[in-house]
Amino acid sequence: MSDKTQSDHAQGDGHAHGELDMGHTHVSSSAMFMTVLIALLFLTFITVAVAQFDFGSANMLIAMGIASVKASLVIAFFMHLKWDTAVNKLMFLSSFLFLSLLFIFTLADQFTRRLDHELHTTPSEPVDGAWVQPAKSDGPH
Amino acid sequence: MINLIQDPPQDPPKDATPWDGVPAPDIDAWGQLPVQAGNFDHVDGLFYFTYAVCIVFFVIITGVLLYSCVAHRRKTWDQKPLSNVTHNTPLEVVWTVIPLIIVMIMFAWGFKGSLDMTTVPQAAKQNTYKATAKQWNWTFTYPNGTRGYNEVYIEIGKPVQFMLESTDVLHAFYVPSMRVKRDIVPGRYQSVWFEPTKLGTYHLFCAEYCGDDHSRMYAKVHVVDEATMEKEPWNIVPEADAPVAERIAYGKELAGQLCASCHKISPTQGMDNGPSWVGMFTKVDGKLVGRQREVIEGGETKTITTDDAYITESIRKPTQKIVAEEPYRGRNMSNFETLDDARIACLIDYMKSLADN
Amino acid sequence: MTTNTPAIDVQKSPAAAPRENYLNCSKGFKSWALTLDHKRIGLMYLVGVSIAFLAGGLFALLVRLHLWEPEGMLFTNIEYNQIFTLHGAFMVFLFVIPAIPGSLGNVVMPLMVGAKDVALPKLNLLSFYLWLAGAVLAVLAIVLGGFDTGWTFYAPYSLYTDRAIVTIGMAIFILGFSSIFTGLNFIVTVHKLRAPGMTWFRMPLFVWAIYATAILQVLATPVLGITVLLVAFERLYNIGIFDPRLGGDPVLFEHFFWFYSHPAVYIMVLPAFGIISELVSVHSRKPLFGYKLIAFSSIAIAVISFLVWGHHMFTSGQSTYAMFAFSFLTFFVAIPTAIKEFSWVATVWKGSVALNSPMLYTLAFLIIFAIGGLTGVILGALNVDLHLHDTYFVVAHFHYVMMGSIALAFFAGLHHWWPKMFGVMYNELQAKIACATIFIGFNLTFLPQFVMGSRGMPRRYATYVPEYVPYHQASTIGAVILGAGVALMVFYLLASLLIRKKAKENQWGGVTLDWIAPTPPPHLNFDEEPKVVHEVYDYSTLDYDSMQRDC
Amino acid sequence: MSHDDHHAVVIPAPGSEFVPHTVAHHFSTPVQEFQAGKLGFWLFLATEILLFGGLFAAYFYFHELFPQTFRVGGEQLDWRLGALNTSVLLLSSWTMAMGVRSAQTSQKTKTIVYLILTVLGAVGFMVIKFIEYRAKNEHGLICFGHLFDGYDMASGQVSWFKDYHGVMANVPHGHMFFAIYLTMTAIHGLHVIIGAIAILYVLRGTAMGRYHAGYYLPVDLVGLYWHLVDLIWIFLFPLLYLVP
Repeated sequence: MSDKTQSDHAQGDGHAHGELDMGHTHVSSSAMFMTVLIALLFLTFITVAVAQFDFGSANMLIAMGIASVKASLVIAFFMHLKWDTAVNKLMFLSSFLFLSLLFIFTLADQFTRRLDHELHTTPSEPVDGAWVQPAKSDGPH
Repeated sequence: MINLIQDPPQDPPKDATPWDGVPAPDIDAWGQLPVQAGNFDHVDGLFYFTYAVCIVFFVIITGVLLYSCVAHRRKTWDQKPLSNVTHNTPLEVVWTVIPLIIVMIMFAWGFKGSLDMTTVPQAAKQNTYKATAKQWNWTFTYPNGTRGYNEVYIEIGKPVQFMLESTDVLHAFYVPSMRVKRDIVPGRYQSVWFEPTKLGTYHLFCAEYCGDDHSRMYAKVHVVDEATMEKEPWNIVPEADAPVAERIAYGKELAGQLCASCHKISPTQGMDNGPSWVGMFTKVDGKLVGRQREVIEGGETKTITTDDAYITESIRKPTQKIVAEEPYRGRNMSNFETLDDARIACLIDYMKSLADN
Repeated sequence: MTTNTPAIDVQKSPAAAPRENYLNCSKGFKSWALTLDHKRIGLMYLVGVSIAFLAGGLFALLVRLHLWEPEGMLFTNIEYNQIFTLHGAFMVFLFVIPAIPGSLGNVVMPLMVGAKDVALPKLNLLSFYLWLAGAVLAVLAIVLGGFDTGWTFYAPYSLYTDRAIVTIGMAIFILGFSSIFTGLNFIVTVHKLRAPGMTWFRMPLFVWAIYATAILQVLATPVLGITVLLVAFERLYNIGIFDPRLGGDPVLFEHFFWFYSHPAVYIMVLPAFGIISELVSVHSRKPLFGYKLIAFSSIAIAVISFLVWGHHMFTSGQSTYAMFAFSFLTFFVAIPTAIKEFSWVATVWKGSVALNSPMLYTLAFLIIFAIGGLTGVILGALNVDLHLHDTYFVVAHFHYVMMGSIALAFFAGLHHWWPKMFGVMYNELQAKIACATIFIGFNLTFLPQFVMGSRGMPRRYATYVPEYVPYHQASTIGAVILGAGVALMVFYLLASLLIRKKAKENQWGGVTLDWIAPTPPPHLNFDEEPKVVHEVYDYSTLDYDSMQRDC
Repeated sequence: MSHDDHHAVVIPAPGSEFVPHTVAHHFSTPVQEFQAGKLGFWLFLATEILLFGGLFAAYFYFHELFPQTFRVGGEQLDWRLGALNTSVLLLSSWTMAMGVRSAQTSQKTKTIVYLILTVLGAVGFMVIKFIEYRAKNEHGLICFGHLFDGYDMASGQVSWFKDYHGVMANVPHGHMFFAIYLTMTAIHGLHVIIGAIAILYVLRGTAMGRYHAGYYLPVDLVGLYWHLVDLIWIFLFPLLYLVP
């Protein structure tokens, strides 16, 4: 926590001075912001460049990897989470944890159905045949 | 087969229930489940085991609770508690670990059972039926390709697999006496298997909510012996040369099974989701005249006269000519491509017979 | 724990003029409609959810009466489908989810942590008005043709049916955000507005429960939001991700829906646990048994509840591997839940048990929840569930949890904090009669449904096979008794507001901050900021005079 | 409310061009108020993540189910425009960060300039998006004119998916990719617009001198929101334009 931050608030807020060290405010240098911006643009260039070649199934991993790096740059520096309070970090990052739960279980079901068919040898080709027309109207019956 | 023939036509529609003539299944000794008519005994086993465990825990909990409510009740308004104990580690460990062990047993038992129920054995694969669910009836295709509607005959002691397909929304294939249930997901096949072990007729319910007539989407499961199977009772359709009364009776029966959930198939029977059959044909000095209809075909509206060809087409390709008349306009009937000529002929005869009254 | 506040109160003579409190500090419609006072917002919620509850209950009665005869007594199938959907949707989205956090949570939780208000009062008011907007839209949807999909809105039926699905979808979307903002607000309040000395482990368990609930509300509800949004889009421009005709997968809808709606079950039940924890302790005048274990089990339940949604889909054709995982994890939820139940019983043990109306409602909860929880274990077993899924057994099970447990806990809390909220007492005798009636009526309604269900009666049936007649009729009779009990309760609670029999300063002898605060609390809750010096539920600090002194 | 200002803490303005800020009645210190606001907003951002999470889950689900459709569909999008949009958004994210910084350090004019630049970034982004949408419309991949015409029984296709050049002819459910593309980008675009409006709001406040070193919470929060919008696009870009 830089002294500058302290002084920033000392004027506004005397009696709660002790709590100021909870890092709720951090003034980063313009130079740092500029560096992050350049890094982000560079990574954008990389991800586009890489996409010109086909690495098969690795494509997704590579692209998501680069995107995650970019995302963490934005979160850590632009969004100041690096200097934010522990609870804010916890709250925000936990959303990714629960997101991963949604992904893992939903996709696990989808991805394991193929194995499932091997297990039960249930054909999985779609049913042909007529359908009931969906009702477009949202009005009275 | 459903015996609508005996129902006098003036009966209100609801009196003709799909489950007419199906006996209530016997209930087992413990009074909770229908008597097992299939091979999945482990369901009953685990059910009653869990049930017993639950009762034991329930008695303990409520026993202690009610005892202390009486024994330790507050007699003076400022009475202090007998003890101020706030925790007891051994006790807490015990009542964490013991339930954990019990539920793990239940899990293993249950998962093993479910594998058994979802893994179809060879014998059942050789005896595969197809059950097609649509709002709100069942079509069963037998291994030999013949079809039956809203009831199915299976042979005792012979494992059977049902390939389940839905042509509209979610349904579920549920035979309580066999302990089998499986949702039918449109767009892909599901399958269930079981081995009928007890002669008789059983309920087949649709257990996944599927719209207006969900509660009447019902079929009978007849478990019969080999001799009866060979007669193919589901496939007896009066031929063209059969006496017309018999054909009309069969047509009415079939209409009750397949059509009444949307059409008025007689002045007193059927829903009004689709055009009524009443007045489809009228008698003009002894000759049958078909009703004039406004229909939309490929965008443009035209007028046609109801005749056998039009009816057959509307049954097999309902989307070809859509009735323009409100409120039926824009409502589409699910098709019955698979309905064979003999059955359609009987239906048409029945429709024509409506002109008499 | 005590503060220096009551010390001052003791000096006050009972004859003093009525103290200014949050009810009489300002008058007029605007002072309520635009209030930022968490207690007033809580009361507005209370009125709203009560009306929703009575409406939902009315629909329930209609359903039960219709099922008196196997061919149905009152409605056509189409009407019946709408009635049971209305019952489900109203009860779940308008009553059970917002009820306890919105009303009691709003009134009591800030008091318990010793805050002047919730952290974000404007957001608090906004979430109430969002709830109101959602309710209005839901009613509008009925006018626009109703909805007949069941409260689960399963695709593809919800995509094809010719009803006001988009409207009710938007209603649920808005209600979702009301719920999110409430939860968000409570999390911030618990983190930032605790009184000095109010450490995490001095927080009453109701606060812990509300906190765990809030986490669920914030993290699960957005997925429901996007799900109903996608259903609306499907109906508007056929995205196709849920529509099998377009290559979509209805099972994906079920995954999305239950990712929210299973945690939602705990959004509903955790606050109920919190209330019961409070009441068991206060009315046994005994510190809660295994305080920390209960606190942690709340959080444990909150987290595990995200891992078990697939147990609603055992028959839906998800892969066997998913079923394995979901069933395994499902049994784990049973453990923290069991721990709570045992701890409550252990708290009553050797306590000084006051058999007053809040405690009777609590006991009713403990018994009914035991049944509801245990039958849940039966349903957790995979092969048994394949038989019981979508039957009345499931219906009975979740009514034992949702109606029997949550609503009863809500009633218990209502009776417990009624004197605190209004400074008046209701008629104890009538309260006890009502409680008994509700308990009997409830069990008579739903015990037969267990039998029906295991015998194969599917749910959502407008007409049924005649062999189930006796169970349906018993159930209907029970429902009428239950309705009578609720009616009596509504009567004497409202009557108490007219009779205005003064409540005691500390009616039940609680020692948490909500009872330290004056009754009814002033606009800023405490005459001066409380300082917490004692452990939670330390009844040696109970100030007995305050139990005798009129408020 | 009226009679509780006895407890109000007032933060003096650092200069004549600023106005002082009064801490809300139920907070005892400005730090408490600041952190309550911050925590609340982080939680709100968490809900936004999960809201979009549903869409991303759907994307992966069907990417697994119809890889061909997604590959061919992805080729129909112009990755140059996508990359350009990404850069625009990253730049505006930077200007936003700088804007917050200037607010933290009570530099009124700089704040205003940076905020205006950010809004311009938002506008630029939407313009490019519009160009993309128009191209899709011309190729009949998303016919906005027929968007709400529903499902066409005869062709078994949705009526907004005409595919004039038959590019998706030989992949299953060709419309699926564009449905997901449209839904994701549209919802993201909506967030861009909301973000822009929010920025305009704090811009007004800044012009009135409300925000300074002592109190800049609203600027900070709007900044966080804008970075989230950027964050989501960082994932949308490769998923829609590059990976398939």
